[in-house]
Amino acid sequence: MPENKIDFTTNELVTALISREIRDGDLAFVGVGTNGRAFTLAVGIPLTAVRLAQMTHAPAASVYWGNLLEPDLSSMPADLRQDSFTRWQAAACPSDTGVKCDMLARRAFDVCFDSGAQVDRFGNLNITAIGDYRKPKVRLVGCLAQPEHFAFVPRPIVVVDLDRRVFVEKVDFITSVGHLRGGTSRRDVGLSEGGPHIVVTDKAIFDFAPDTKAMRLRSLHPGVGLEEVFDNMGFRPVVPDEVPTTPSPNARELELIRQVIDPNRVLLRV
Amino acid sequence: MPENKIDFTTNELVTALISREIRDGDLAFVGVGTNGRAFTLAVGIPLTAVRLAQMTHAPAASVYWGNLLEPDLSSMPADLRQDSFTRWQAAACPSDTGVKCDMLARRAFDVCFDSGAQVDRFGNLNITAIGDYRKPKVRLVGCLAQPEHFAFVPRPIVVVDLDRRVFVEKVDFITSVGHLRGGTSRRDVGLSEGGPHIVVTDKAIFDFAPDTKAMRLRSLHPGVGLEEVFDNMGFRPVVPDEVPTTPSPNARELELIRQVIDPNRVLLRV
Amino acid sequence: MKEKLKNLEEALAPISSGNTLTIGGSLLRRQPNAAVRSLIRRGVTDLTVLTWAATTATDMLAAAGALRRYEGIYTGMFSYGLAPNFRRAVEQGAIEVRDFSETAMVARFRATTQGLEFMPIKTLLGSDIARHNPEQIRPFPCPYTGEPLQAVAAAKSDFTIIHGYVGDKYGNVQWPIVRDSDDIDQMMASAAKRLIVTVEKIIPHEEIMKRPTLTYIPGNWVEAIVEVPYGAHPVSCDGHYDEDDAHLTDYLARSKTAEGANAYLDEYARRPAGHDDYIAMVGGLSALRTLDVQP
Amino acid sequence: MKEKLKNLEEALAPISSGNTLTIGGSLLRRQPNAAVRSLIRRGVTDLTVLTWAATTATDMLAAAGALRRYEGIYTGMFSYGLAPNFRRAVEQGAIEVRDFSETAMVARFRATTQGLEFMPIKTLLGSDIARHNPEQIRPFPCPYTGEPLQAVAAAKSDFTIIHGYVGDKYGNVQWPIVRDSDDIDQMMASAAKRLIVTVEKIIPHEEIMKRPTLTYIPGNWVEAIVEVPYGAHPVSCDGHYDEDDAHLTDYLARSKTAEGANAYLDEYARRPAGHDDYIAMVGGLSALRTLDVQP
Repeated sequence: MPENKIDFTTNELVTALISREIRDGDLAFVGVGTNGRAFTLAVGIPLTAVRLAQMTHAPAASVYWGNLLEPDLSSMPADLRQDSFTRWQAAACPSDTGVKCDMLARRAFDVCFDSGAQVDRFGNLNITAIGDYRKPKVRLVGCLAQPEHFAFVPRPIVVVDLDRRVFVEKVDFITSVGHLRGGTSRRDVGLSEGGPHIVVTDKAIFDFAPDTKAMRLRSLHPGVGLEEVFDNMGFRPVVPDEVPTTPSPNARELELIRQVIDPNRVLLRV
Repeated sequence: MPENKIDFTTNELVTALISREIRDGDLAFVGVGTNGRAFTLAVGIPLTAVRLAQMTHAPAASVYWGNLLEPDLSSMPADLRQDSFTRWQAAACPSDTGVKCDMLARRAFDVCFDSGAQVDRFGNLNITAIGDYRKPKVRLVGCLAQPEHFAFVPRPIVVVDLDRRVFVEKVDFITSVGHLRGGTSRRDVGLSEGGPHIVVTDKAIFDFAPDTKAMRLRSLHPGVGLEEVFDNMGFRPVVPDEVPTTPSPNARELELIRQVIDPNRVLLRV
Repeated sequence: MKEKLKNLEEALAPISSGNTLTIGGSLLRRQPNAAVRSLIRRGVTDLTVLTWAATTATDMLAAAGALRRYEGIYTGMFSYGLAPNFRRAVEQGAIEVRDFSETAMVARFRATTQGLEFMPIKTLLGSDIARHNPEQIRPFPCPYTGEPLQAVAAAKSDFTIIHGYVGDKYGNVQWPIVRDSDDIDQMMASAAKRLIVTVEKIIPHEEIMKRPTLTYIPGNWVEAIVEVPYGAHPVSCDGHYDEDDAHLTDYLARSKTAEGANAYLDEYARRPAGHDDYIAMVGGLSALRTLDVQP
Repeated sequence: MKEKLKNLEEALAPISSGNTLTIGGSLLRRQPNAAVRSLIRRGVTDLTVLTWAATTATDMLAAAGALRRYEGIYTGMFSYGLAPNFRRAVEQGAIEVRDFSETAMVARFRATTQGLEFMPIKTLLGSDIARHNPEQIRPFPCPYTGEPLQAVAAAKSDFTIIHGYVGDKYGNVQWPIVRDSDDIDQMMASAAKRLIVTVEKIIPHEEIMKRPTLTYIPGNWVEAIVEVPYGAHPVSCDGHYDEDDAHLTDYLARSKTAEGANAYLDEYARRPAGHDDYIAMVGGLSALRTLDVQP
């Protein structure tokens, strides 16, 4: 995310915002991510945010990452090589990743972080294929546990950059069922309450209208206008009468992010 | 079992007989048993028999005992204290006994050994309760994995002493479904082929008639007459025209049992 | 991480009469006997208990008249024979019993672990276990083959009590590399609604973090952890100490009558003020250390 | 116990074109790449492949045109981006793809492990994963609550290939205490019909017997075990060696075109006579040892 005019980056802004969404005792699922900007969105921002929450208001918040339950966020791996992950200290490293799947299915998580190639008006997510599923324009990675996240985790947080190709009217393939076709449609197919809680982007934060379950603008980042948001979306979100500005990180949050959690800008690099 | 007139005990006779039922590569389930004669029947005879098979014709036969897969039968625990079991060396000690349950259910075993308080004409077994289930005359141990044995293992071997209270017309409680009510009744409730293969006692060996699935006399132990068998059973088994004598152990089998496998008469003590 | 270290009475305080408890351990290993003695001392009764291969913990609850209903795969005394008090109570019709085979009980804990109301099995087709329990073992057809299957009901309990080896103050419990794994403690833990773990020893969190693959009960699943040395006595904790043969023999002898068993409970469960008192009663730590095995 | 030690070609000999294979490993860890190169060398094709988080093994099979159908949770190159050859083949419609979520794939292997035709899940209600796969994800009602569930079909394959850490000649495979467990290799092994395991090192059976709790694949489940040092190269074997960044970067660069990928396979899979030749090609053991990590 580009630097803002004010003295924090957009990455820092959304990291602080997400950290305030984390409650004490929350167990958050963080994916293993890929590289570059995708890594920042899927791994860098979430890990930094949870660590920030631990250091401010939620000391008992914790993370499931890879197959590590409660890895030590005070000493994160310095690189993405296997051995750095292998030796990352944690409270538990269960015998297989089925343990994590079961914890998801029995709703043992509170929060999860998801990114994707497409997200639509009702928060359905696509990480599988763009175009026709049988002969796609772009074949993506598949599914991972993202369907589980939306099916079972009470407060999924979607982290993506605002982009017209990403924010589409209807995803080409529903990997993860969000609020499906809105209204009660999610419950009607048998899923429990839940679905995506907020959508965090580089320009604005969204949530979902309680009745229609359509994506709703929750706040605009400092310096971002409505038109800039609309220009970068393939559909028009619900816009409340008053749209507040995304609250800025405070000095202590910025200090912790910059000096303690990510001093070498590994997590929030790009 | 009492000594016979000839130069082997009945325990040795049936141990050798069972060992010849073990085929090379067989995986046999042996229970953890209790003490005294019950230990000999459930644990002592089976372990000795499999070890004898390993040393004669079935080097690749092996055992699942407790939660040990392929424990080293060449150095069996000398006593029944926990630490002797804990330290018994084995090829594998899975993380929980669910692994064994799954192996049973996917028919990974070839043979198992079962003992019980009652067995009936069709080989149904009771280890749960004598009398009315809700207010039993004798409450027994429950079920363990004995229902699984009869449901899933191709060749269960029942090891019990011949006794009118044990061999009953109909068990008070079907813990393990044998051939149910005979004929095709076992298949009719949805169970696969299988059910008890042979019943090994201190006086005779039984199998089951292929058509009616009723218990059938297969052989009489040396010196045992038909009447002695009938007197000790609550029902009349099928008796073929010719009833052979249970084959005696040979010199090598006796030598291995006595000098190598169970020199201190721990396994075949009573 | 949240500190979950409590003393035994605090940890067990939420448990009250009428609750359903899952009790860990198997045969003469890791029965949470100290916790059970504490419940008996407090007079908790009318319990429903779910177990794996149960011995002392369940038999003492039966002796105390605290068992209303039992669901499990086995209750006995392993190499010591049948469970005298459980047997007596069942034969008197005082305990409602539901038997399950191992596959069935495993399926029940797996169902809860996986957030489902049931698991499919085909073990109990035709058995009286199923015939006597149509509420918890229901026939249904395989959605693929149509063949008859049985849906066993998820294991649901208010509390789960497990005795583990060592753990930290955050509730992370680890097993030793050499152990006897013939139980389903981990499965019970993952299926627990409110999980209370007693351990032989609390060790530093830093020690736990060095070998996270040995954590079989993550602190995240735990409500309270309690250090209770010799917490399984008179049975064993594999890798820590062996069963106390003399004590078990005495227990069985006295349990020949209900009065004898009651006197035993008075002496060892009701009268001691707590586990420390109990240890003193059985000869103190020096006596118990004679049961220790090589780690 | 039965000796199951074979060389790689002997062990893989029963696999033929048209088979269904389960392939172990996850992301850049323990992909059975040596085994896959051997299959490509032999020209085995028309395969159906079941995987967990797939990278090199599956992508090389796609590059070789050997994949007819794929069922898995992920195919990519982890921190290196998308899987170029798999992606190209799928976009050309050359591979029949069935996607599953993690819970669904776990359920499929558990079903086979438990001798059942399906496992119930409720993960994929409403998703296009289910909509596109009515054969393997079927709706059915919970026998207890009537709520909608999905029955996912058991994972069935002709062969399962896993790359493990160390094992003995009887096929017992052990994991190290410090490891990355983010995979389902053990589950795949328990569900296997015919299981072929390559390991970094064959160790004496006596060593295995000392710590039986570390055996995650018992020899009893195994058809053949093969010693293949650096058998996962160019990806890592956690606790043994790290991924080969230079080789992976080269692989991805050459995989930008089908021709480039084919030339890569000629050089590293088809032309070498076997794994020893491959090791020589990539610089010999001395070069590979620079990837080693502290055990």
